[in-house]
Amino acid sequence: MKKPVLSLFLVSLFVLAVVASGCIGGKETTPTTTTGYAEQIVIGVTDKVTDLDPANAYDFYTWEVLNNVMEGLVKYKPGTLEIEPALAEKWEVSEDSKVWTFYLRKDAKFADGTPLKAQDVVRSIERVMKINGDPAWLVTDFVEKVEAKDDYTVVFYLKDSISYFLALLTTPPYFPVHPNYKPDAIDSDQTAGGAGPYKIAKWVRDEELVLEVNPNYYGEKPKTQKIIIKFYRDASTMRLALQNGEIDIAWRTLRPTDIESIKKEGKFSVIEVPGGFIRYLCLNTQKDPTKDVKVRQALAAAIDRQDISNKVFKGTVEPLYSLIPNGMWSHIDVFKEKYGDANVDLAKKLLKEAGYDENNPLQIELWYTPTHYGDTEADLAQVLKEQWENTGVIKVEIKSAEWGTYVDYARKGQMMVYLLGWYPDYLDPDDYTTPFLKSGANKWTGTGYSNPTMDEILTKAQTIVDQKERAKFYEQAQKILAEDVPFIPLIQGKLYVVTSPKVKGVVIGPDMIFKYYTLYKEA
Amino acid sequence: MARGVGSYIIIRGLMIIPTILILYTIVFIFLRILPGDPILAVVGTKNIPPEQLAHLRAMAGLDKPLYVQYFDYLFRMIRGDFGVTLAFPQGKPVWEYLKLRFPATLELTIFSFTVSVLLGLITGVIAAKNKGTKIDTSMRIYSIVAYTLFIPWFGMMLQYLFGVHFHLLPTSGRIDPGIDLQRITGLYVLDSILTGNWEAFTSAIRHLVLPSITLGMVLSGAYTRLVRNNMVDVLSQDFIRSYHARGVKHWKVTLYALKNAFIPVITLMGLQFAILLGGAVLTETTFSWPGMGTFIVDRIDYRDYNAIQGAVVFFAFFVGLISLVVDVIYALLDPRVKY
Amino acid sequence: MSELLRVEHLKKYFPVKRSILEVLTKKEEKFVRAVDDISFSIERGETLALIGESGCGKTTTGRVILRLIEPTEGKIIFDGIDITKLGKEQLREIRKRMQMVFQDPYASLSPRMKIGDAIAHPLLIHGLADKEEAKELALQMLKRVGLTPEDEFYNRYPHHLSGGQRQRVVIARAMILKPDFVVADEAVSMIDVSMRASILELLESFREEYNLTMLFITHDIAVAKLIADRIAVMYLGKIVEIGPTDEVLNNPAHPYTLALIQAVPSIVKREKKKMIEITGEVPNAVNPPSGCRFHPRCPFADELCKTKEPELIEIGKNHFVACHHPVKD
Amino acid sequence: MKTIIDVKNLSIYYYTLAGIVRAVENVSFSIGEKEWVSFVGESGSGKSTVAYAILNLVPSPGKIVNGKVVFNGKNLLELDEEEMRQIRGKEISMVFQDPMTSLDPLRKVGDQIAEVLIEHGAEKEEAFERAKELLRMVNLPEDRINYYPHQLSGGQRQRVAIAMAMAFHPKLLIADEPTTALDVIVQDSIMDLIATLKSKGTSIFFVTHDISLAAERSDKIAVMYAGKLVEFGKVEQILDNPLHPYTKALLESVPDVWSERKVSAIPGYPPDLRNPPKGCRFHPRCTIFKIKKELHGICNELETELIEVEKDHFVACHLYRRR
Amino acid sequence: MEIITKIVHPIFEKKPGRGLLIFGLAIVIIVILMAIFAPLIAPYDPTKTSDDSFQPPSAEHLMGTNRLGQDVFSRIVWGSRIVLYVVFIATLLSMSIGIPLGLISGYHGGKIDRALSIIMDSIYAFPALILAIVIAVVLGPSPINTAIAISFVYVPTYFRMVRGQTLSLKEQLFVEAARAIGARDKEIMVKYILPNLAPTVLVVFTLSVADAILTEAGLSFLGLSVTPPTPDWGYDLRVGQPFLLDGYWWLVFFPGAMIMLLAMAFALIGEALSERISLATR
Repeated sequence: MKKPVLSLFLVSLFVLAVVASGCIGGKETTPTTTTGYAEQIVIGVTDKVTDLDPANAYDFYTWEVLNNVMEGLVKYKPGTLEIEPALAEKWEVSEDSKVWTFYLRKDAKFADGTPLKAQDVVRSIERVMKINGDPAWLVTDFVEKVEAKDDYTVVFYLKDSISYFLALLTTPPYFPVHPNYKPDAIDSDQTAGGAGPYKIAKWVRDEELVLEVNPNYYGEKPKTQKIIIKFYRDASTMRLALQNGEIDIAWRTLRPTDIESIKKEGKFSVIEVPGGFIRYLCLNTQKDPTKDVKVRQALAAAIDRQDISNKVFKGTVEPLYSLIPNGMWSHIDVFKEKYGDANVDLAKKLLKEAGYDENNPLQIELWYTPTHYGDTEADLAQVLKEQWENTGVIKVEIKSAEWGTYVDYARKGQMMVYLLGWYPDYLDPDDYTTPFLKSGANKWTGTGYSNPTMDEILTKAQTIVDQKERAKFYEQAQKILAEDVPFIPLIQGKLYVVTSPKVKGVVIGPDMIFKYYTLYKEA
Repeated sequence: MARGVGSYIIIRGLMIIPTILILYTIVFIFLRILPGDPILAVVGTKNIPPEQLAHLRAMAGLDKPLYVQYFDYLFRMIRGDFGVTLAFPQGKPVWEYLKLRFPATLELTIFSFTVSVLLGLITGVIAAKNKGTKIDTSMRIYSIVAYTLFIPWFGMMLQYLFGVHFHLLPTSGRIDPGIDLQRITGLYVLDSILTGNWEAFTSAIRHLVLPSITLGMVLSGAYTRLVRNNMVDVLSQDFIRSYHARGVKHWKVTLYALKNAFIPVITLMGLQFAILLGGAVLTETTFSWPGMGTFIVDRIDYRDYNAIQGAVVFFAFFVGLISLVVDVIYALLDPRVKY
Repeated sequence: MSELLRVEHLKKYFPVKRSILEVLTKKEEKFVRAVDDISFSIERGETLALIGESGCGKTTTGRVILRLIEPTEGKIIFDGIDITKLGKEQLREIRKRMQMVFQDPYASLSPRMKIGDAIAHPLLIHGLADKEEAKELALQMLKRVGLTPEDEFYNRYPHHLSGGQRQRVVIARAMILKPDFVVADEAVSMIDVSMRASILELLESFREEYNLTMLFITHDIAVAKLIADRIAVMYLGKIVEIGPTDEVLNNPAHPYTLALIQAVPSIVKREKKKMIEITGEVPNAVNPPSGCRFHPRCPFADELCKTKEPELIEIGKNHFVACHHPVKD
Repeated sequence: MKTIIDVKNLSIYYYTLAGIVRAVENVSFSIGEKEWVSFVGESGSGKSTVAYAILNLVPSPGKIVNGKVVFNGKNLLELDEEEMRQIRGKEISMVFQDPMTSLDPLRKVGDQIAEVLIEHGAEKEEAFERAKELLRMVNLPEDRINYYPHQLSGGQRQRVAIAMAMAFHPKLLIADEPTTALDVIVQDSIMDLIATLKSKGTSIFFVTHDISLAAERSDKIAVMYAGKLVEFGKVEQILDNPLHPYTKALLESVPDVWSERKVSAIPGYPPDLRNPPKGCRFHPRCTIFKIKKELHGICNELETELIEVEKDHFVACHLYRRR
Repeated sequence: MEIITKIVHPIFEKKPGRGLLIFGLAIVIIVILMAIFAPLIAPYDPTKTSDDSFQPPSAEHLMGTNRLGQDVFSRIVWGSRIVLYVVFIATLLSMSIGIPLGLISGYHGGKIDRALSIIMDSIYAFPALILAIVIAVVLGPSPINTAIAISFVYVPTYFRMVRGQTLSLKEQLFVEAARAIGARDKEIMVKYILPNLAPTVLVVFTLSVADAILTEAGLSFLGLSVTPPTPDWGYDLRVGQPFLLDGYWWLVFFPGAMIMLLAMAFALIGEALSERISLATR
């Protein structure tokens, strides 16, 4: 008697609510242009645009947006690692590769029609150096000064010979910005942008970003007039929105399991893009018990990367056996060669040598941070714990800290074994080795790793221009890495773009940046 | 009389100040006693040299002694300045964020509040009128069940049912993408009415349905209970019986009873509003609602001191304001209250 | 007979609660003059009844005398000691000798304390007995006040008892210390008519046994007549008339006393002539009327009454009245 | 004398969770025109419940299980809600015990008075004029119509309540302990007011626990004990020649300013009405029953009946059964 | 002791709310037993992963398996430990701070009372969950820290209730009577006021436990309560949420149902108790 009354009441309440809202009605139709393409495409993301100022933005998703509303002197050809001219038509390099001269296109204009000249480039770069924000080091570490020879000629004077300077030039700190940007302060909500294919039409922080075609763009006009980016707090609401038809594209980042089941369902196209994003364990080389290289090696040996990929990531990632990602030149599977996967016997042997056995097991504290790398992180920690404990000689305690604390602990070297991840700043083996393995440069990792041989190899690799020569040094470095084990590479991420079947033209290169201007949606 | 009310409001308003100070102090202390700071959270795993780190810290004013930081921020607040964000993005006025996020929460709270009060009144009066019967028991069980509904769970069920399964209502966000709505107050429903944008209006309302039912339903339990008990109480009082004895019509007596029963409910409303804002965190999380709750949760991850302090103080101020309004309404409605 | 208690110029003013606004605007603090300069004394073994309407200050007087609330001014001399000057511990000592029976038997017992424990507790507080002895004495006391079987009653809680039974418990608790002096505040007014007599009888029996001195506070003149040796009539914080019971009841001198007596319904004297007509209600004690406080309601009031406050003057043996125009037969 | 109201065999039970309380059992009486009848008894004797039953307002969980209330030839208990409403406040009005709670605290006194008039057909302006007039009649200044109840003293509120009761010159006024919460002098003036009402032709049903108060102005007194009417008669009959042992004991227990006799309590306690004693409900406390052995087996077995012992003097006691 | 027997004894007496009380108590007792005998009841190691992920409920896995192939039923059983542990520690902590402070503050009044009242009112008026989140994040995830965070926001609840009750009890005649017989302040507080607070404290206790269960679940839903693989209902609900879309309802249904059932059980007990108390005082 009691229950029916109650449930009847509840049900009728919902019915009322739904009928009421149903009567009000929703909108379904998207306006189309005469070209036969939909006028707008809605992209959902769980990332955030932090700062529309390239002088301060230093996260992947914001860089992606900046790449769509701005352009540098050079850019990657969509879908490749090949560098092609952008705002600069051509360039020259001095003998010692210390002086780089760029010749700008004469038809480059900002979104509001203001012509873009060499002085704008110089102003923008000097602005980055002056503000000295988070990503400023990408300029300040390399560039001595920059000059405008005339309205269309820019000259960079570098501190050292840098073989990969063009790769650096593709990063947002080098993008020329509209004169509206405050000259000496961070301008987070500035929507004037640069000279990219799109311009920002509307910007409501953490809610939506509307991009419209830049009418003054020198190049080919994008097929889609309007790109709307919706910001979601988490993957599940984004997925709901996708299935609800609220968004056309679900981009960064759905969960592995979402990808798996969307694939199974088959209603959406799932586009897979290899990514340069790597995950690895840091081992503290200064503190007991991971101070002992044998312990570190044992930990490396006991890991089963395939199991991790299957259980935690449902096969949406690749196992990684080196810090240099798969597919990048000079990569070798050093850890696979040296330890293999789930090599419990080897791990036990090494631990025995280090003085641990079943009665005196190795006690490990494994740290992770719960939100920064998405919610698979806790599962990753659980599976690692299980793999290590399978040896019977290791006991693992899992600990976690919020990102702000976590980074502090890491920098101070207070954690024993901890999970971190790396998005490259520029696509070169150097960016996957020097920050980790070179004394001083790797201070932020908190592993305290230092090996003079390694330092020497990395310094040499940086200055040599010839790629084959450099590759040899990086191979050497990877072998030492596998021997010393200050880091254990685990997996390499892949990126997934899930789109409604009508959406075409998804092109994402190894730089992992989604260029919206190739997108179109069939009406 | 009018002047009395005026000064009452002012003095009652002044009492919000200690509340704000206390909460600011608590939050300040909790944020600083433990490791981690916003600069590191931003820099994260990037390869930034220590000098650059120190520079960034100094820029944010984090190199100063704690008491200086405490009073600096306090004096800023007095001038109405909540400082700038310290992480992701840095240097953006916290006030800008509050202006952006707060209306979202306010809109959600207002609708949820309405849902909860209406539900509570209806169920409470039904229960009281049928005191001691099975209907009464059902309503009481409803109040307990509603009170113990776990917001994310309930929200998910609604999302699944009305969003995914029946495809009736949007499950997240505040408005359909691509609808161009001029932002005036930040309350989308209000803005769309002000600008006569009916497409935006329906869209905003549709987005509000599920979250406000979730939150409103959970909070209605307390009202059901209180309205019922007050109503039972009032109905048993002599003056109700004497209304009947004087031959006053039945429905009128019910109305008078309701008015009397409603007065204590007003007091609850002030307190409920605080709970409502708390519940909004979970609701906002579940429905991807870009409000204050999610803002605070996000900012905490980055140890964004200024943003958290600012948000908490702002919240405290708002809660104080609501309880002030409630008190004033109470004083105006109940002739027995003196001010 | 000797004097046991003397009250001199006793005053108790309660500050009127001011709103925050009033405090901030420094609005003058106001007082309710609950007891405004009263003096009287009670002989050993005597019962004085304090009568008056609600709000006249009679209950406050009782509580101030036991220093349950602090007097604003004046002396309370108990057996030669001015108890207004006593410290906390000394006061506790003297409380062994001064007890109180409260009006509301429902509220004056802790609902969570067994009645036996409630009766025994005073002994334990004052260290007059150990637990066993206290229990024994409490059992005896229960029997003495007629709550038998006593061992069964000992373990009951107040809500199991009727009002009359509870009042017996309250009396037992007050009497277990064998006090010299008891303030009985409306001790029977909340008890059903049919029970009142038995409670009065019980009090009377203790009075005889212990040679109790009693201040009996009541609004019911009929009850006062039954139990009191003398009667004091209070009006708005003042004693307006005081004298031997029969004298006051038969020859009331103050118009107010007269009005009060006339208003009391009686079975014996059903048809009564109105000799005095008083109007209105008791004024506010915050701003009492000038002169004689009764003058706005008094049919005999003249200019003198409005300006000059009358003092208590003796008009018969031990019969005092504070009136410029006392009623004469 | 014309009978205004005739109550027959009224029984009212309270269906509480702890059991059925037989609050009123088989009570019959009648009130004549311009007659003041006082119902006297201890708390819980059922006197107030009878009062409520006349207006069919017995509070839940009470239920009238039996009986008739005949007024103007109609059984009030059988009227529908609207018919009853027309009688309430117009032909029969009621004044409650606690003036502090019997007025709506949120509404002005004037609104509440005027409402009675409006509810029974008066125009608004006329109603407010009449409200002022009524206030004057109960010796309150007119401006009190703009006061809220909390601004008035207890006595003043009771005057307001009486003013409302007087609105239509009711045939019957039910007054449920209207002076219990008031001081003697105020009590006296309220009693005077009720007496004025009576002089204008209203019969009074007066409930009190204080028999001396009943003694003063009543024409008849009805004594109730444990839900039963034990004695009913003219004032002189009851007070000067009480028949029922309970009435006698009650009279002896009341202190009186003008009497020199000693008071004595009634032994024992009133019974629990969930489980009333068999036979006469007073027998466990009855001194005569204790002394007279021959009554054993009668008083504690047989129900009592109200019998007219002399003209207008009824008593329910086995001592008078055979006469 | 007497209070306990007084409360326990009449549970089965036929009084209003008996059904609610028995139902609530039954659930609470079942969950407590579940927590105590978790190793015996749970058929699997709750942290053991397997390749059998997303198995629907079956005889083998009563409540199915989750994304890592862990047995949901075992996790539910073990999860009861965390909830009870956190909630009881939190409630005890807040009671042992809130009650004495409230008692002293209410009884003695004065400046300390005013200061404490302002502080407690401020905390009370602020959205509890948000404050708990701030504290929980700062302290880091562990059951004891969660308990501290929760207890912090419930201290004012007890304080206010005890202070308010003390203020009104202080004015009660029986307290004055106690002073009249010469009782000291301490004796009055302990022997006269405290026992009379007990019933209300009990009701507030059950209700605040119900509330704390939801707060704990809320915190762990936001990932602030425990570190995996520790089984915890709120956390399991959170990680199960995304799979609702795939029809793996058991991942969300069971943890959510347990949270609400347990909270409801306490709320029912509180409701029944408060009804009895209001009956007893009437």
